[in-house]
Amino acid sequence: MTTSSNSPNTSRLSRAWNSDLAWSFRQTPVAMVSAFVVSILILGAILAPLLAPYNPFDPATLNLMNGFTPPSQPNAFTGDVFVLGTDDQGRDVLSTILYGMRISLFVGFAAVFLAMLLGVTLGLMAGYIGGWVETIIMRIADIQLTFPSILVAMLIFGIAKGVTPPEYRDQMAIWVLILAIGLSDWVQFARVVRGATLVEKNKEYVQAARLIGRSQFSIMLRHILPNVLNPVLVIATISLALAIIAEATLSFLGVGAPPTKPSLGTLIRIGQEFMFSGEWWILFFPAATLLALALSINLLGDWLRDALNPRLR
Amino acid sequence: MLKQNSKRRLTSVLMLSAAMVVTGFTAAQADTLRWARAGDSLTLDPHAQNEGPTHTLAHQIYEPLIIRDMSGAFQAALATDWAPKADNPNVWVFNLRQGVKYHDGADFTSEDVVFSINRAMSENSNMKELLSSIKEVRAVGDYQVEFETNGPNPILPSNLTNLFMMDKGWAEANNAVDVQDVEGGETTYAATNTNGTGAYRLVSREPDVKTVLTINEDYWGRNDFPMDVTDIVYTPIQNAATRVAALLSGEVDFIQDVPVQDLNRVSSTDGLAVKTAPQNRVIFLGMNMGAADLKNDNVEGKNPLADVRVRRAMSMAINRDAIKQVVMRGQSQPAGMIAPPFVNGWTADMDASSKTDVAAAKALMAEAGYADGFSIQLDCPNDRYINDEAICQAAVGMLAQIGVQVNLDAKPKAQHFPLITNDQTDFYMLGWGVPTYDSEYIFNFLVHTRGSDRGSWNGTGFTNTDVDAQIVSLASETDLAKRNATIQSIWNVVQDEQLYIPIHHQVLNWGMSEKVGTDVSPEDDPKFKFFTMN
Amino acid sequence: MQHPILSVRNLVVEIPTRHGILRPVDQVSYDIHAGEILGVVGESGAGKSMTGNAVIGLLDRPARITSGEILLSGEPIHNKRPDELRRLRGKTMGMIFQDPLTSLNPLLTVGEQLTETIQEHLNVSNAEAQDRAVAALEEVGIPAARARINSYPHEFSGGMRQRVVIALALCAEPDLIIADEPTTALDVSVQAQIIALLKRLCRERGVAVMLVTHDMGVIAEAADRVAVMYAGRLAELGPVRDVLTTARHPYTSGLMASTPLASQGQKRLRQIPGSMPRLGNLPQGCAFSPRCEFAQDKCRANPTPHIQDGDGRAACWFPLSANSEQEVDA
Amino acid sequence: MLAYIIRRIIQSIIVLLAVGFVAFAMFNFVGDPVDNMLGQERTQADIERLREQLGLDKPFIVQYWHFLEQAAQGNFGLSYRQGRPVADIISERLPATLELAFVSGLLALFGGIALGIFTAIRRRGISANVIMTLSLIGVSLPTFLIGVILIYVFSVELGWLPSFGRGEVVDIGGWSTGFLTVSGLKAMVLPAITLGLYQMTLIMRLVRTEMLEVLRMDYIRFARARGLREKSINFRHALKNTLVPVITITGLQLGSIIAFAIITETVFQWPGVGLLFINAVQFVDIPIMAAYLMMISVMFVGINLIVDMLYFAIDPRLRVDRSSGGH
Repeated sequence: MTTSSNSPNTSRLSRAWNSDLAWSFRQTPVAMVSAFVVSILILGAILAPLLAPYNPFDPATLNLMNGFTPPSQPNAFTGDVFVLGTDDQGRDVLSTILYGMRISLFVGFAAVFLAMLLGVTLGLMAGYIGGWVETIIMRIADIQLTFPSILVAMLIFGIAKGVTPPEYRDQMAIWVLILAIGLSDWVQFARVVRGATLVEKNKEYVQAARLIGRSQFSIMLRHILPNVLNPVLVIATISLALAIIAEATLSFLGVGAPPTKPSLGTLIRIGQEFMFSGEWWILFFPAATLLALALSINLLGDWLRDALNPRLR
Repeated sequence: MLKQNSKRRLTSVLMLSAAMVVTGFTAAQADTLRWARAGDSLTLDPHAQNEGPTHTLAHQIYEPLIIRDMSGAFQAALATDWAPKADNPNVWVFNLRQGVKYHDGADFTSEDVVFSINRAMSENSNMKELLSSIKEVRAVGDYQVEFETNGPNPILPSNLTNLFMMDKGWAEANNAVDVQDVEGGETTYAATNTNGTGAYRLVSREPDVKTVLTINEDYWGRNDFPMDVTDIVYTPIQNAATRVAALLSGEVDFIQDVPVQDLNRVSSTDGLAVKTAPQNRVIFLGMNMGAADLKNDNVEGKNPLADVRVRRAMSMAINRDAIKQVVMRGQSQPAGMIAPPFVNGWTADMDASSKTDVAAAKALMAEAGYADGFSIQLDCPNDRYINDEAICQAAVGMLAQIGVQVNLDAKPKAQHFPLITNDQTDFYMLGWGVPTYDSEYIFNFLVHTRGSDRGSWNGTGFTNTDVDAQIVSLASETDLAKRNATIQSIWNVVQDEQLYIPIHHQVLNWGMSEKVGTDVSPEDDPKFKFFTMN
Repeated sequence: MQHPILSVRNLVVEIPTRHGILRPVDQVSYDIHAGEILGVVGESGAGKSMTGNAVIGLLDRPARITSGEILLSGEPIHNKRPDELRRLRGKTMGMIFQDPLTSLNPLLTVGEQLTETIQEHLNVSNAEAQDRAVAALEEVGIPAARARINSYPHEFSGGMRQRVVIALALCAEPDLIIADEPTTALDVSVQAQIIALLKRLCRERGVAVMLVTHDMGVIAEAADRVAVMYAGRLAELGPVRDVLTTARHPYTSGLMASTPLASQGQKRLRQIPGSMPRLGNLPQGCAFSPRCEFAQDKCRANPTPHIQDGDGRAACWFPLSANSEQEVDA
Repeated sequence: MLAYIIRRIIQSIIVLLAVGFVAFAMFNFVGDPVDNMLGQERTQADIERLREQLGLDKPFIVQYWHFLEQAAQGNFGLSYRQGRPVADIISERLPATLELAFVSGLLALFGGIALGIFTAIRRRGISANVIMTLSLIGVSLPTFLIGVILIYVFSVELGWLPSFGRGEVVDIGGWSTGFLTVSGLKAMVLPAITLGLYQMTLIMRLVRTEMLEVLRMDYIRFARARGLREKSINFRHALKNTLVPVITITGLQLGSIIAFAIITETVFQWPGVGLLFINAVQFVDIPIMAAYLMMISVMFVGINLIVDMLYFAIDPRLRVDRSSGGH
């Protein structure tokens, strides 16, 4: 071993760089391109306030007369030019996409996080504790699976809308989306984690940890959890793409983000109304962004699944 | 019942497939009109629902005493002439058309009129509000009827244009005397079967799917109207894009509710045309000025909308021309009052009174003590009016210019309208059509203090006993000049108080194959006997 | 003269990896004759199974044969096209895997699995295939074979399953059987039965058997000759009696010493210090040199010569013998 | 076995009751049906009267109980919107949805399994990788957009296929079918693709993963070692084992086709129960909504049960385990 790689600073980095995962990554152009696209888009979303030429969420800055400006052409009335054109409200499409992506990604990440939290916790409990805990959890999972996610989301949306005080309704939509998508998605995490836990818990090291008197919680956390993370990571990636699409689908059914603070899905829902009328950019750019985002995440998930599964290599 | 249904369906299928064989799939037979609009008729019972698409379908099958033609003018239908009785202003006399037969062959007589009006006035009828002034309907011989009202009612004829005549004998024979009651426990015969005097008879109907009509060869007006359309296939298509696609691809010949953004596409497509006319409907925003404090604003302890200067400033912030240009693609008529131009009481001056002046609006806001603005929630439907949600969104941006921060809550009409009638909204969008073509109708619902029988749609909390008295007096005032003066004085109050923020009058757009010839009726109700087909 | 059933000559199997090319099988040569059981022994990772897989043509990619020859009854098969090789599998050479439960398709009855194999290789009618399948099961000692032919694998016990696996490997009457750890997954009592069965079949049918195992006890019990593998190379090759009693390679000797069965005479088991090097990290000279108590500079510098059948038993610069210590020189 | 089925049925009933409970809690928030049922000219008194008549003034739990009482007698009430018995309306609309779901399901199942096998066997081939990537596009765009794009391309621009409706249907004993007319079949194409694409992708990927997993199994190696043909290995040995886990997920996927039909039916004006439901939501037609949700639950529970039975039929191990396991 060289001395440089032993110094604590570089060793972790270089170990990460030299790890099998990173190696497989460097060997897979699709993964690299996807990761590049995803990072660009996520970065664009995070930095939207800095990057976007306008703030489409601030109604005071909008000029309705700028509506339907084609990309990179001056508006007939105001003479303003927008790189990707404007939508029906005169919002800059580029800015709206950047800000909309923030919402879509936030909903996606938060929903997946919620699903993961629920699924991993319940899956660990079901697998490790077993008995009636397992029965109840897995029964609930079955019930959840029997009910189509889209209807679950609509039900949750309906109820949440009713119980939230009107002054919070504006922000509510996003949280309800997260809740709805997250709640309809936890089952697959729970199933995978339970399965893996059942395998792991009979292994020697877990038995040993139990013998030396570690608490159940710490055994689950320290010993079993790291071993089930790989499949969880893969499911999480795919779920992220699904969640972003689910948000778009729900917005078509009128239970998505509000049009004043549109997500990518809401933008597409609005944009498709202008499909026949020639204002293609209102639909095209958000749809292309969504496609790029979801496709890249899916491709990354595919690669991750293959790369993390040593038997497949 | 089931057997009968399926039999009828089978017949229609056979008939249609015969037609298909002759004509092929896309090229329609010259006289079959394939018609699509967003919604379907709710019921075939002509008195059960007072609602546009329901009336439109009923107009093809049934007839009232008087109809409005495609330009909105009165035209004799089952009545040939009508006038108030010379010696008694409380009585209208209608002479009936003779020799008219129902689809089943029965004769149309004064007995049917009495039956139909009484049926429409019965408990379960949805039309009874229009007839509330009627005391009694009497048959005078076989072909004359007298309507006695509680007081003089100069506008009675305009209340009868959607009141369809049913055959008494048919209704009695089929246990359909009572109007279909939504909670009645059983569906009535008249809700799924028809027997009218109209130009078309029902062939088959699957609600929300397809309704097929065919020409009534025995129609009394067979030679008075073009009647080029011999068969009608009516399909509701909710999704706007799909509806337009159906027209563009030649699968339908005639659609109502063309989205404004697609007008160009339709009119520039070979063989298609768009026809446009102002609609009898005005779109406006209502403000709850009556509440002591608003529910969803950031001003504590007082109601900014109670100050007329704030209401005026908000109206001045709205750029109606921009909404027309961009949101409506030119397909609207900016409004200065909440009466469509067809309505008695409308004046060009008042309708042009809306001015956009952000600077002046800001000054007014400052004068009222809201230089920094305030925040408020706007409730808006998203499935009721043309581009309703987009209009609200545009208003949000415009009001932001004068410091009014608006949270937009757009929702389906089923959730939106109860907010207005239950006093649960501070700021809302509403559209209003005036079937009677008279201001009284507007005042009754939108201006009169909210009470048990008037002001049910007045969500502004506005109350003024003088105005209320004036509104009530309109119902019985027979001196038209005096009545019109009262109407003007009421309008003056409405305008001065800036009771509502008028946005625009809707414009109707019908998309159709070039072979279809028709005017666009301001009520959005095509009557196909007037249509020509080339 | 009669060709050996299997003849492996200088076989090299390589796996390209990002760390370079690995050689899990390096210049391995041996013969197996009809009716003979060759035990192939070594630690896991020594290349035993890989050799077996290479012979039968089931190397998992990216592993591949890069040089050397494999002759089946004198005919080269290492360069045959996949389809030709497939025809040979089952028909002239069969293979038995370690775990009898996972070796059998759980969704097909043993009869279905037997008849499909028989019909793949022998041109017989359904009825005859059925009869042969029953006969195959009977031959491996399944009681009531005709009744059990419609049973699913999970309905058999572990030992019975392995008998079914053997019946499957033998049902098309091959000349060579590669048995890859056939007893490892079984109970000790069953192990002996399976070994006895293999020996019997080998003798009665004259089949050549390559018995891959890490268990010296099994070797001692079953094999006629034994090949010891270490880090992909052949360490020692010879008749089982000789190798067990007088190991020439220090590794073989160490292996014996660490096995209970073979070290009965000794007071306690000895361990070989250290562990087998990873293939990507082989020492320069003799692969065993870092662990070898007799290693000299020569061992560390020069790779050992590769052994062939018949010419020298051990790949070692300083083979052990009765007087081996004297050979150490300066 | 019988005990197992009975247990499942009891569980299903609990699920149904729970679904109904949640559904009725929700109806209060969808809107007020009364407003739609009365015209523009209604008075406050009319509203009160109708609310009372419909029982809407009672707490939802009472409404739910009333619904259950009636439903137990096979009476789902009258649709607020159409004034006809809910059971009639749903049975009229159901064939459209079931036919669409059937065709989409077949498409998803056979397309998914075929492509899944192909991409698993040719794991390293270019065409398989292209298919894998393309398939992701199917799940990377929302269904409604795919539908609208299909309409735009195939109806508006090319004029090949109808954009809405079912075409001509033929009534056979109360079941209206679009399978017997050319226009009915043509009308089926775009909605079926729209609805089936997403599920097909999921099934394809699932089959591929499972198949790759199975192809690494010892019994596949053993089958190879016995010289069986690749065809027999892939289709006789690998596919059957692949299908065991695939069936569970696929069953549920096919079930969600009926739910996702809501979107497809809206886009294509397909006169099925999904469109009926969306109409009902807009109109707050509570009897229709309640019946629809109940029907979907029953269907799902039924599909689940069938899937379990299939599992049973396909995997001999379970037969023994379950019957001897004393469940």
